[in-house]
Amino acid sequence: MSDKDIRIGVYICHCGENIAGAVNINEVAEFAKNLPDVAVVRDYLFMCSDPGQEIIKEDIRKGLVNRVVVAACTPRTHEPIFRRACEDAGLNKYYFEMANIRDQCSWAHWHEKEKATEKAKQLIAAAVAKARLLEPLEDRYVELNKNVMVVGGGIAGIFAALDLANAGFKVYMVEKNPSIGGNMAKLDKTFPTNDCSACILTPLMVEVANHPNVELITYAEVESVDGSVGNFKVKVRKKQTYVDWEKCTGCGACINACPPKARVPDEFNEGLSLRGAIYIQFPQAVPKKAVIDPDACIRCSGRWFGEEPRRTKDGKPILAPCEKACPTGACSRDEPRDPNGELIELNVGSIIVATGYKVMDKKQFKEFSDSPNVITALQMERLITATGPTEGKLIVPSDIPKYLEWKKKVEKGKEAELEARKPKVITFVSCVGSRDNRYHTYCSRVCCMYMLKQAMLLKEKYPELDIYMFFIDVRTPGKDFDEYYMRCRNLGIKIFKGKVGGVQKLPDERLLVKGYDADLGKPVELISDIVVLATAIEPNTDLKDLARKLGINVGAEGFLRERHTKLYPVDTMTEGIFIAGCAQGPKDIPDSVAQAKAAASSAASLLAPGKMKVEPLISEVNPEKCTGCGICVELCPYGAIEMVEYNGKRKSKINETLCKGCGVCAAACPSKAITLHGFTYEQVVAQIRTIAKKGVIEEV
Amino acid sequence: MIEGQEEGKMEEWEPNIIVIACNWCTYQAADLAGSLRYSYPPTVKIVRVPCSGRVEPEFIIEALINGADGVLIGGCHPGDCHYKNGNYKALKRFELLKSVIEEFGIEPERVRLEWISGSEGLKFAEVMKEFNDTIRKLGPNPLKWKEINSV
Amino acid sequence: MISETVSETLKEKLKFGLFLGCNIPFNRPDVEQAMRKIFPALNVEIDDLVGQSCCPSWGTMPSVDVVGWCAVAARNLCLGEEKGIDLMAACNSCYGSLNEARHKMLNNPEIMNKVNEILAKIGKKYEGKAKCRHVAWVLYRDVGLEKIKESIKYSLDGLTIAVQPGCHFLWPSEVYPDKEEDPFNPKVLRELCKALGADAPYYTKLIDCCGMGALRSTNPEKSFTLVKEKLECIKEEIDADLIVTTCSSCLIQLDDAQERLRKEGKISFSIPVLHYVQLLALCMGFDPQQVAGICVTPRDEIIKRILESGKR
Amino acid sequence: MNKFILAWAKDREIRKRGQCGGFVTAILKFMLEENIVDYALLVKKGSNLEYSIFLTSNPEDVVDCAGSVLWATPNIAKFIAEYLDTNEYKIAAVCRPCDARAIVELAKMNQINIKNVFMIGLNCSGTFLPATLERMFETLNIRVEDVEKVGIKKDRFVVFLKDGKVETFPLEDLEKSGLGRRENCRRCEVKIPRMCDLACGKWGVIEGKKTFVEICSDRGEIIVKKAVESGVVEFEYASDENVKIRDELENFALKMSEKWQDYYFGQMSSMSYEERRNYWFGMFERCIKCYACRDVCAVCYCNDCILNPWRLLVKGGEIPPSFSFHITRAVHIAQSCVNCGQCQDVCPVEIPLSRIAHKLNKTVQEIWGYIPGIRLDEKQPLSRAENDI
Amino acid sequence: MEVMEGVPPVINLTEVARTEKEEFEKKVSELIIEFGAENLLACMQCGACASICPLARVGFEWYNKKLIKAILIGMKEELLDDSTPWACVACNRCTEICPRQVSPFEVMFAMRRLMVEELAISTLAIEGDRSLYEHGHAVYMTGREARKKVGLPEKPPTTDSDEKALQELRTILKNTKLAELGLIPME
Repeated sequence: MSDKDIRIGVYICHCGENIAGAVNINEVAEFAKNLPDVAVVRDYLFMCSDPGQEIIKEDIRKGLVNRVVVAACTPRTHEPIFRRACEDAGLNKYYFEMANIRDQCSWAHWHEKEKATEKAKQLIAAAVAKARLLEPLEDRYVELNKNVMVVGGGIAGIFAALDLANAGFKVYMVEKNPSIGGNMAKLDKTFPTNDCSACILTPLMVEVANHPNVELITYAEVESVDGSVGNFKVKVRKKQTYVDWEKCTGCGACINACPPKARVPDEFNEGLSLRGAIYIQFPQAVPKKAVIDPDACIRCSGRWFGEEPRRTKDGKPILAPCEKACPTGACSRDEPRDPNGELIELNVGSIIVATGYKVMDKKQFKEFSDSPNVITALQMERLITATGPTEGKLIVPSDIPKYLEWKKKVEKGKEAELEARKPKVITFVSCVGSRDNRYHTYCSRVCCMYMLKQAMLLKEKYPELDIYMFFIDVRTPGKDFDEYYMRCRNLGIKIFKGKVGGVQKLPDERLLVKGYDADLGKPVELISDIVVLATAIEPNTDLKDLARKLGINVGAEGFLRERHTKLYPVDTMTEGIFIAGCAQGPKDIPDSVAQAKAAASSAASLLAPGKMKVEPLISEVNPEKCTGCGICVELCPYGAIEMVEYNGKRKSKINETLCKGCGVCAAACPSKAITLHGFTYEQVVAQIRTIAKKGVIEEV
Repeated sequence: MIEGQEEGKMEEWEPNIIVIACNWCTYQAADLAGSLRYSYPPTVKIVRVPCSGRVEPEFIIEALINGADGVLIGGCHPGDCHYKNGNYKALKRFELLKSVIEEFGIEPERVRLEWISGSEGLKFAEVMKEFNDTIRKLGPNPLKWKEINSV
Repeated sequence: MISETVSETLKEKLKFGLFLGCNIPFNRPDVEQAMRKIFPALNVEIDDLVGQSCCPSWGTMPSVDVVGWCAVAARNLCLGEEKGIDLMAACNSCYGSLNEARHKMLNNPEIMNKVNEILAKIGKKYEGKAKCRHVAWVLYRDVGLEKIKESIKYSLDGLTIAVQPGCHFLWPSEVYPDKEEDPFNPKVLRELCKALGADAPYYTKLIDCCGMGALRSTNPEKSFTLVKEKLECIKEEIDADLIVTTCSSCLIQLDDAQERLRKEGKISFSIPVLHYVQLLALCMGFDPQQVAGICVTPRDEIIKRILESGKR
Repeated sequence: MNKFILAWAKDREIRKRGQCGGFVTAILKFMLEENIVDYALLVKKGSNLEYSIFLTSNPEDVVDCAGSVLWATPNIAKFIAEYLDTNEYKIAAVCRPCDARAIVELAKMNQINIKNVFMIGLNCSGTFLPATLERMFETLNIRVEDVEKVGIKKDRFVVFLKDGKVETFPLEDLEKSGLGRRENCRRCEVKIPRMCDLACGKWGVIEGKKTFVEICSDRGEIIVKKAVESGVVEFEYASDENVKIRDELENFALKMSEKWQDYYFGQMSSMSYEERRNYWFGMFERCIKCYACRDVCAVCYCNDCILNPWRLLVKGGEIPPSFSFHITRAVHIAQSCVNCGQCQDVCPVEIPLSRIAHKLNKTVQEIWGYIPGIRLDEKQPLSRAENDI
Repeated sequence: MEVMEGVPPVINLTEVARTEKEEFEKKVSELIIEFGAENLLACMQCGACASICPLARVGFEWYNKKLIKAILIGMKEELLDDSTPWACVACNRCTEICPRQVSPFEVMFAMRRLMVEELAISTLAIEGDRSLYEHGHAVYMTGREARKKVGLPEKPPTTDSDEKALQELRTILKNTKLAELGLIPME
């Protein structure tokens, strides 16, 4: 028997039938009664219910118990509830331990009732064994830095930043592109209201850029993140723009000067057109500044930054065309520029990750042919929008080069006839890469709606167009969405339940589409001028890297994983880091905005008090036992351990605001001088021994 | 001993398996397996630790010495550790421990390290079944037998 | 009178225009006779609506032109409207066609106008007041179950009835003046049968189509597979003593097809089929020859049983 | 300065007393005299087969300790870590390879401040336990009193008698009959202690009383230079021939170790799991839990060892202790074991502890490529944080 | 009239669209809407109508759901050749349950009307109309004996016994599409 006065209360939950249906509660209760130091054993239908908690509180108040073991469901969801109950009744809440006899026992062994009962006994015995060794702990507080970093300047990032900035928090918005705006800036209209994307987005871009509490750091990426909630130390690398942004006015003179040889596919137009090596991301860019793409630049003056210009025979320097064109000298190549850009260090209390998504390239889908007239939906978006490569004129994509030539002539005041072909038939194909085990098993969620939107916009503008849409099934959940679908049907757009399995090029660049109509149960064929693939929304390529830097999780599908699908949808496993928008999973604009605002408010409510309660389940060094070998120092993932002088000797010491309680140090310490509170060596070993001995608790 | 008798005895014998699971992945996977009603042998009992990096070789030694027939450490997949890289550290300790027990004549198959993420409920159940089969084939923990015999 | 509410109808003596349709007067005149017997006895005045025509039935004008359909229907409705009374039909098709036409006219002024343009040529105008009521609803709602119970001389104690309300008794519920509380679990006909002392239990295929009408004329084989399913359900689930319908089409289909299926060896049972008005007339003691004299599936035994053991 | 030199003491007396020209003695004396170090740590021969660890600040004492003693197995590293505050004093220590490796390991663990430990390493092809040596003399019909010193020359055990005679015997034959070098020495895989500042020995010396010195560190070079400048030491650069011979001898010794490793480890590996259990548990049943193996271990350093009875793992008063005693100890030392053989030497019940520790360490070497005690800047695998799998 | 069991093995939508555009004045869907199925386009092919359709149950090819789909695609020729709409019992259960208020029944009947207009029906289908015109009754049997047997006058008080009323009815019919189409001889 232990010397201390330990009175353990064991509370067994039936969880309705969930536990009682497989575990013989009476037998388990009888067993528990005979465990050492157990003073009270009770069972109840729902231990977590109010009356259930009251049973525990009553026993504590009456002094019957001073350690609580609840045998119920998983501590991952219910430990906090019961801890609070203990606290309410006046017991240190760390005198609580849980045995998981539902999720890990009754449910898993539903058809082996006897064995489930046996296992439940052992699990309870292990919990009791641990409970005997529990120690009272006090919550601690950490000071919080009230700045927030928002990673990603798309619609989600913008809203998160604005909400926080308006609430008085300083926000650093880090965007990897030269301009904020994200994918939404590429869209023509937005469902379900069909309002112009630019019209609703650009004012917000300006607002966030001009907000006194927001600091934009565009063309920049997160390099490293250290520290933890309340005290993140972030290094952001601002990429080299090769243009002096202080001087650049965004006039665009340089863009036209950039020679044709230096043209590369324009990312903003999804590769439908070309841009120069020096470019402004798009006309409405914020900040509207030019950057030079060093990979695309052909150094046409034979000069790079910091190099002496070559000179003409009469000694005049030969300048690069962009340099020459720039009215403010922002493009000057006189000074050398560090290709690595600039490293900016930020101290923030919280981080919101809203890095968005990318759409799958059509290249991987060989079955839909390599024709330029098979395009992704995002390309279609660029094709129909007035800011797109064709100024919204609908022509087949294979004729865009013709269009651009024609436009050049017209701009130069020449007369010319545009010979581009206008499509008569457009086919939409859904679930390209989504709901497909070869690519992504998830549904990309917005494709049905944006396909309907594009079809609707097209049909309204060009009623003579024949539009065919192939869906595995149409998913238009929620308010206003099915009504939108209805509108589309009423426009006479032909909708098929069934997937397109093949698109074959015809000699005249038109496309033979092979689909299936589940309604008639027949294969169908048609000739289409354009085929639009609703390619899947997928995580950005570098999302995993970013997640690793941030120490947050990525799901099997590659998106950032939220702490809990239902209850903590914008939280991550790392406290203080929140997620919003498509980085978390495919979603539409309203959902992204809602999530962004949720993330902002989560960050705000976390930081507003200025300090935060932290569970004391962290490690502590016993300096008497510590031999100062320092293994722990290097192993600590949070740099929380340092060597300090103690009685003239070097000993390790843990910084409790940095420690997250992983226990790596405790495990590594050869003399076990480090204790991880809540999971001490003695506690874990007591559990292990008890289970190893099949429920027999060994006296120590 | 007559062969048949031994076999009969073996049939009655059920392995005793301890899983030391990290709170963020494998423990969650076990919960998920339960909530999806994937069944696995009830011989498996889980001890929760915050991170696989918390697992000390002594935990495994204690489990084996005190009679567990198999010990499985469950952690997050490489790169997914909630504590950045505790799982890598766990792996090293585990490899060392495994070679030690092997040298002393305890079948290394009695200890196993698995990366099971929180969403892999099915994998959890499958790994448990497989591990249970492995242990069943190996038979009772010889340490336990030795101790009992020596009494 | 043309009524909007029950309470209104109670104020005065009940009066309806007896809309016969085609099947009843030419094919099953015993149903007509039954109505002519029971209603006066129940103190309901009936008007012959002299000059009435086909409703028009589904295969005729409804299949050609909506306005034409409505015009023919409107002329029939006018016959009642002119006298300030509603029509009353014992044929579901008539009930459906007339009410659906009325519904179209009331909801589409364009149709109404076109119809009245046509009607004007014969000096008529339909204002949309008169409608067609179903005999079953008149009996249930206007006459009332109590009065029916009082009026019968023979009770059906111990008999099990399979009811067949028929499609146009139920849907589209939107167009009908009277509505079952739950058209998918209709009660009116069951209540009416119970008022006669019989048991009228639910069975699975109670609301299913009998397969009459266009289906039977287009493809009798397929039509009979449908009715066979229904008959078998009646036999197996409730082993009914008789089938009671409120539709002349259903009456003919269930009665005719049964005999035919039996001859072809596809079924081995025989369940007499009656229109509800016929059953009521029998219970009220009218001459079976007159009110239930025409059938293919024999009724003698059941009539005998009613008259011998049902006397109150 | 060239890495390889042949050096000797200038002082005649020292040259005479020292084994190979008295270089080591001269250097140590010089360092004390010049106050480069506070203490010199060396081994002093006693009468017959006795010896002691000798710590002195007096330069004159050094000369008394001249000459190598092959039956001396001092636990130099442990001695330094345990009794000397290397943050306070500067020490020059004479070490065999295993001592030096242990010092390096302990330095990584912050138990020795290696900045203050100047290591003069001695090449080593093995040592003898005094008891074994006694039995060997008995077998070989040699009186202990007549023995001046013993040595190993390639595959021969050499006995120098006081009367000036030299007798040699085949080492392998002796060892096969259970005599010869300590078991760990037979398996030893580091013959030249290059982790020291100076690695000294007679290998590669063709003629005359000279010491072949490999200068392994900058400070080693400085000391030698100073000693030469001060006229304490004289030297010549080693010729290619010298170096070649030394390499050959080292390789020969390593080959011999390889053979012994194959022999011992092969034996262990060839056992089935059951045989291993029976073997080791049989051994462990003898254990009287005297803790000598732990106490003597050169790479153990905890203040409060978890094998202490109050640390929960091992029950007090239980003999033999639970196997977890041995398994835990093995886990704790496996990555750092330098195969010094101390544990096995001290075990009163003769459990071949060093054999299993060394074998386990070989596994660590295989998995992580980590050889303990070689490079100061290379952390032990379990102390490294990088994400390598 | 033969019931056409089946649809072409592959439906060539381009050909269907071309035929619809080039060979007909109006789209089938437009016609069907004109003929009374106003909510045709709202159909989302959920199939509820087919689940309770007697025609689908007994194996007709172009039951309500499929008929609507074919119309939406623009198939016309295939549909005109088929008799399914004429088998519709007009039970209207589909109308009751259609979530989009398409009234598949109305589509069926609009299809009948289209077929009538295209004269793509057999003479049998117009027998009813002829009878209606001639007697005022679609179903007209002499049946006098039966009426007498049950004690009723030989002729019911309908157009059958009322020449003036019959003439009224004929006047009405002459002013409908029935006359325009010339389906039946009218004096």
